[in-house]
Amino acid sequence: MDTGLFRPESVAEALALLARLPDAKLISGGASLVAMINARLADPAALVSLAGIGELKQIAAAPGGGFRIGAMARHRDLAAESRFSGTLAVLQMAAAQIANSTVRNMGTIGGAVAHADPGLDYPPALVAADASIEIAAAGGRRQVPAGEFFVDWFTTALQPGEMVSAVHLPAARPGIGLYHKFARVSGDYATVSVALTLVREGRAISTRAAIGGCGPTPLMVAEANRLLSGDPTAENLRRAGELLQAAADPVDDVRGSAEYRRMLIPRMLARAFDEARLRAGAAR
Amino acid sequence: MSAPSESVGRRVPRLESREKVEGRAQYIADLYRPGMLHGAILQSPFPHARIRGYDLAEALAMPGVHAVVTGDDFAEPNRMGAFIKDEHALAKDKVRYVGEPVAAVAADTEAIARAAAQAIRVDYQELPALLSPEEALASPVHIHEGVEQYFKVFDAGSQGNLCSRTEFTEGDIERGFLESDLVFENHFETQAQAHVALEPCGALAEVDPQGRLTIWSANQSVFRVQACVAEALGIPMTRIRCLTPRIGGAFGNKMEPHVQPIAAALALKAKRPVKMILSREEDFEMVRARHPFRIRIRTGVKRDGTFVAREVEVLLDCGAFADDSPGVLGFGLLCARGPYRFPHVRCHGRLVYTNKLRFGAYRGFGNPQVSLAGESQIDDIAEKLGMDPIELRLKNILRGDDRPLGGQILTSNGLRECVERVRDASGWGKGAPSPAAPGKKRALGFALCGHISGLLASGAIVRILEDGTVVLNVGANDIGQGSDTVLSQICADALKIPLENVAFVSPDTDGSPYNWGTTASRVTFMTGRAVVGAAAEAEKQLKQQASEMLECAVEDLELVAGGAVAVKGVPEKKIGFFEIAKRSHWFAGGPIIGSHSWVYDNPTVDPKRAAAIGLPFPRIGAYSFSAIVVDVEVDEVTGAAQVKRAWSACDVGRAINPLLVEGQIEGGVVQGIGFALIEEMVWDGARLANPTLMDYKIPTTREAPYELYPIIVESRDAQGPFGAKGVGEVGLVPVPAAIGNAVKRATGVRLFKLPFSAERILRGMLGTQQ
Amino acid sequence: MSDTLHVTIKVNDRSVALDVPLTETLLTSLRDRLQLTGAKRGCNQGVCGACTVMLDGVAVRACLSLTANCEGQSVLTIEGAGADRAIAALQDAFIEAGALQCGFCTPGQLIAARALLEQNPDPSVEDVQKGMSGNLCRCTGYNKIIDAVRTAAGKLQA
Amino acid sequence: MRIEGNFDIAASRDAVYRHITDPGLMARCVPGCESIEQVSPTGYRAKVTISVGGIKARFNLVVEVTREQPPGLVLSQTRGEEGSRASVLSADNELTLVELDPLTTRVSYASEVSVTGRLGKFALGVMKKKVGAMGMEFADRLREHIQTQAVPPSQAPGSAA
Repeated sequence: MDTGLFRPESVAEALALLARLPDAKLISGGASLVAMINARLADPAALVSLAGIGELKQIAAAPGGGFRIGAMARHRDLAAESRFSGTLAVLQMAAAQIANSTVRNMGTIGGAVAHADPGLDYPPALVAADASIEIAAAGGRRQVPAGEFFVDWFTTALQPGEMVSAVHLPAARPGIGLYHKFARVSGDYATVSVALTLVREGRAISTRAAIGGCGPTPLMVAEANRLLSGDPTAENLRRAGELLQAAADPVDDVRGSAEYRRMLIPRMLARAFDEARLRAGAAR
Repeated sequence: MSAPSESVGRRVPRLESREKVEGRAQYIADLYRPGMLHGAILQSPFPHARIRGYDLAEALAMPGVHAVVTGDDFAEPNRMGAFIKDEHALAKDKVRYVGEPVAAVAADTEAIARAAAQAIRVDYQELPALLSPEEALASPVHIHEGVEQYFKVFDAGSQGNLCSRTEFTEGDIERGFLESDLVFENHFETQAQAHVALEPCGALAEVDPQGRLTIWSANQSVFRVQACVAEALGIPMTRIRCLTPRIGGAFGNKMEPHVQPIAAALALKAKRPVKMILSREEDFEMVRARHPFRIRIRTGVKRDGTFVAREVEVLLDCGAFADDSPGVLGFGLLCARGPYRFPHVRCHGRLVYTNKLRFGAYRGFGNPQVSLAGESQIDDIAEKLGMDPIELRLKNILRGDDRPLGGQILTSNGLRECVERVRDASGWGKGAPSPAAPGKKRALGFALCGHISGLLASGAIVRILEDGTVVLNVGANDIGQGSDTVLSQICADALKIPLENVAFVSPDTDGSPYNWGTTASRVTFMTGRAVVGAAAEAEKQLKQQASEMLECAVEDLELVAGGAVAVKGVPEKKIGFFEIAKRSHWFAGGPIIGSHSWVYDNPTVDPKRAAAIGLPFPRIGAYSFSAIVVDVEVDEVTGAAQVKRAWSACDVGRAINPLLVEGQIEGGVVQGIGFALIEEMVWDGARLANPTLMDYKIPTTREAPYELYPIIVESRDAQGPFGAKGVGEVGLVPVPAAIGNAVKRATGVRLFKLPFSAERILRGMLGTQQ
Repeated sequence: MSDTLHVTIKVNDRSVALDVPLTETLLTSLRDRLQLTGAKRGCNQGVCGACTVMLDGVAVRACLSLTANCEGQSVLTIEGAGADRAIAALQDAFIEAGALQCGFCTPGQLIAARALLEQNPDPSVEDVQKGMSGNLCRCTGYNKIIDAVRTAAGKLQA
Repeated sequence: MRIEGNFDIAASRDAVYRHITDPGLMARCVPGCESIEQVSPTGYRAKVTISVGGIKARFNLVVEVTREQPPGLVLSQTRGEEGSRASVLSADNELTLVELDPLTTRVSYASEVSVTGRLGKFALGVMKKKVGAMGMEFADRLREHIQTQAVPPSQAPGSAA
């Protein structure tokens, strides 16, 4: 019997099912998968529901600081997560801007990152937060930095038979995390989004900026982060924007032309950075 | 005359509210019949191709499939069309756009029907696709061969890919421009907008043992459905009965047929009831949409701001079938002058077939497009003349017995009051209303319009039941706007009875008096007046009975509140409807049935004042007016514009139900905001690129201004029921222009192309506008 | 597609057993199998909100929920919501405020509003705009809906 | 959607022309192509799988060469559908060869692609990127094959794939 809906109670059990049923799909919140099924873009013969796996539901503070977010954590829970202080606020802000309240009740972070739609809000936020994705495989678990997890349009580092079991956030650092999203209407996929973490280190700052909606994966450029760190000048900010702009590979679609998306990158970066620096009390 | 029973003017919640909030209102998809099958369509993958043949074997062999229909099931002369008979129920011989229904299946379940439709093989021979009016006008390839021979209800001037052409002239346009001190010329472009009624289209058809059809469907007129199905199937109207469930919004896309004739053909073939509900994607791809306009507008004025001459030329994309398009062209041109004094006018345009889905009626019917051009240009003229845009308009608007384009008589005109009310309410001219947030620019914008509410025919029947209560029977569909309630209020007041004593009959082509349809803001005005007439007829019969019962002259009697006839000045000498009904039903005179019907007969064009060529509707009028001020904020980083506040004043003659009038104004304004800022159907080559609600966006609670103030102006039109005129469209029409004017005042950027997307505004601000 | 799954769910406090294909949505089961047509199919993609129902006390999209995946859960639809104090107050407020026109989106609006009031008994205008941005209405322009939700909130608080 | 591009190959125009008209080689150069068989002097039948993320679509395609001007130009039409007929694909293609010098040829390709049905409703922007990437992959493989003369076209396995 290799069709139907399976309800494993442990990650190990889920992985065993995936091994036995190569055509099975995992279902967590369903928000992405069922929409694909309704659009006839997916027609799974078997589904493995993660709903019964307790381990996947917790958002637990990690011993060394930071958090382990189970893959089944709902957008709603992350949007309401008050423990995400300092730089980690970027994730809470991103979660709060996904779709709408009803869909946030359904969707899970694991489902979203595995779906890897370039318009999603989590990927840039996770990259900016320097999060890593915990992948469970038959051989054991491994953590992949968010920046490496997202590989291409709708494509991740997940191999067949593997699943996302959790998202790990590093310890919150004093400073600011913010997520600016621009979309045609509330709840639409981002035309362009900016995820930013800004850490205050005495008089200096250290910044990580990731751009969403402008390529197959979240856009982050080390040199841009460097330019936005220390004691950045207006010129640094301008050059950082240009670097990200140059690195972008946006689509041309109904949410905006590729050229418009490129135009927005430095503009939205500047607004986000200025706001973060101001709130960090490090305004020049 | 405000008796306690008075309903007119009261904020009565819609009569069917309870069933709607309890989820018990039945829409087309909610209907089930014994033995009912489910239907599904196969859509064309090509924009233009000959159909060489079909292979139905695989589909017919699938278990659960009961019937398949194709274009072969529809005989050649059986074409539909409100203005030009050019459309079969299913593609016949040819497909003319991507998504056109080519074949349909009836099966036990929707899933089987959809799978079977996919299994139908069609042998296509591709033809060149013509995707723009310019391309189509230049091409030797014809989307309809022999359009010249199609039956038409007016002088369309059809030729090749030219579907129709219309022209209005008044005065001497050339002289007008010579007499002008300044002449302004601009080009505007508008996009295709999808109706996105929340309810997708659908139909349920059933055949009785005598072979007579009953059709329920998502529609704006049971009579149009009946007429079109009769045309499509080539059977007499008497063989078809059309009914309506509740309608989940329409805005024009349910006025003309969609799948009703297809469902009917399947039901006839399967001899079982067939329900066919379109998916949202199919609804986007094959029903209809708002016309893209290309507009050239030229206006001549005196230095003191006096308007002298206006020429407007439009080019409309018709899509593959005429549908209501000739009407949209004609009406758009009729409105293109605007409600202004212009001694010299020429408004002309062409409607061109293309290989896209048909464009058709959409709230505003061409007026929002031409108003964008006219009202934007007037703001630029005011700027050039150094005048306040509202002052410039007040100097030139129609007043007193001025005539609109065409020269027909205005029976009421509250335009000036509309302008003054929104000007004063918004604090116009008193500096920035509220400061722009950092990184934003903010300004007010203004526009106005006139729009008709009288055309075609309506009837009403008022019956006094045995117990003296009343049944009101009109053929008008309530599509959500609230006409069941408004017409019942009119009836109650005309007979001075409580609203609870009026029962409203759901439209039924077997029993309801004719009604063209719920469209063009016409129901309150047209059908409302029929109701007043029918009530008056019933009143006459009531008084005749009463005069015999009270032994006094009819002239000495009057209706008194509460459903009684009394001797004038002697209220206690009265006799109730119940007593009268008893007598009329059992003893003398016969049951009281008042009926009235009329057709709007005020000529569109007075030949002594204006000339018209290719006039699709010779009798149309009864003008409503509106003016709007919007408070718009533009984001300097992204270019995104947001309407923060809006004041919309509409001259509705008389608000029969202010609560519902407000609903029409508020809903219209927000739909206009979507049209102005967000919504656009985009084609990728020949196929619609965004036929889903994921990719096609409409305003949510976050894009609609909560501070939206509807202002009701009552000019009391002598022709309307209790002075009422239409309100369905006037709220929407001026919105895009007002927003464009606000964006201009906030940023200095004048945009000539809708929608005013964030991208276009930002490019404008950065001076990189293409 | 032929083989079905046996599922037992609670719908409006009534336990129902269904045999459904793996990929059948809760919306289809409610409408086509149980004739509970209050939840509407407006887009089948989770965008319009007309199919919003409560699943184990949380507002969800019935069109994005697989019936087979709801085993043992309880569903509340507008048909079963009459007894709910908040829904009753919202229904009255919607009627009085003229917060419905065609009514197609109304059941979804009411369920979404109830969910909102559960989390925020006294929402500001902006709270309602945020909380209900996932329920499209093409008729009203929304402000009468916002007023109705806040009026109901006030009545429920009193 | 329109995709276009060009690339240079270090080979004579005649050689390049010979290769691009060799179904066997095309089978190996077109990304996702499982097989190409010649069914008439100007007609070919091909099976091509397009996959985006988790979505896989296997198309049965018919390619009709509508105009051939050796050694400079090939115009063709591609028509086809998924086995399930859930998507229909049509493409009008233009391939031109320009001799830059006797041993270098510039290959330019342009294709107007239209997909209707289920894939036609899926992320248009991403599909454009996908098809564009397939064009580049095709260029790389073709260049590699020709420049390394991997297999003499005569011995190409044709529809063996």
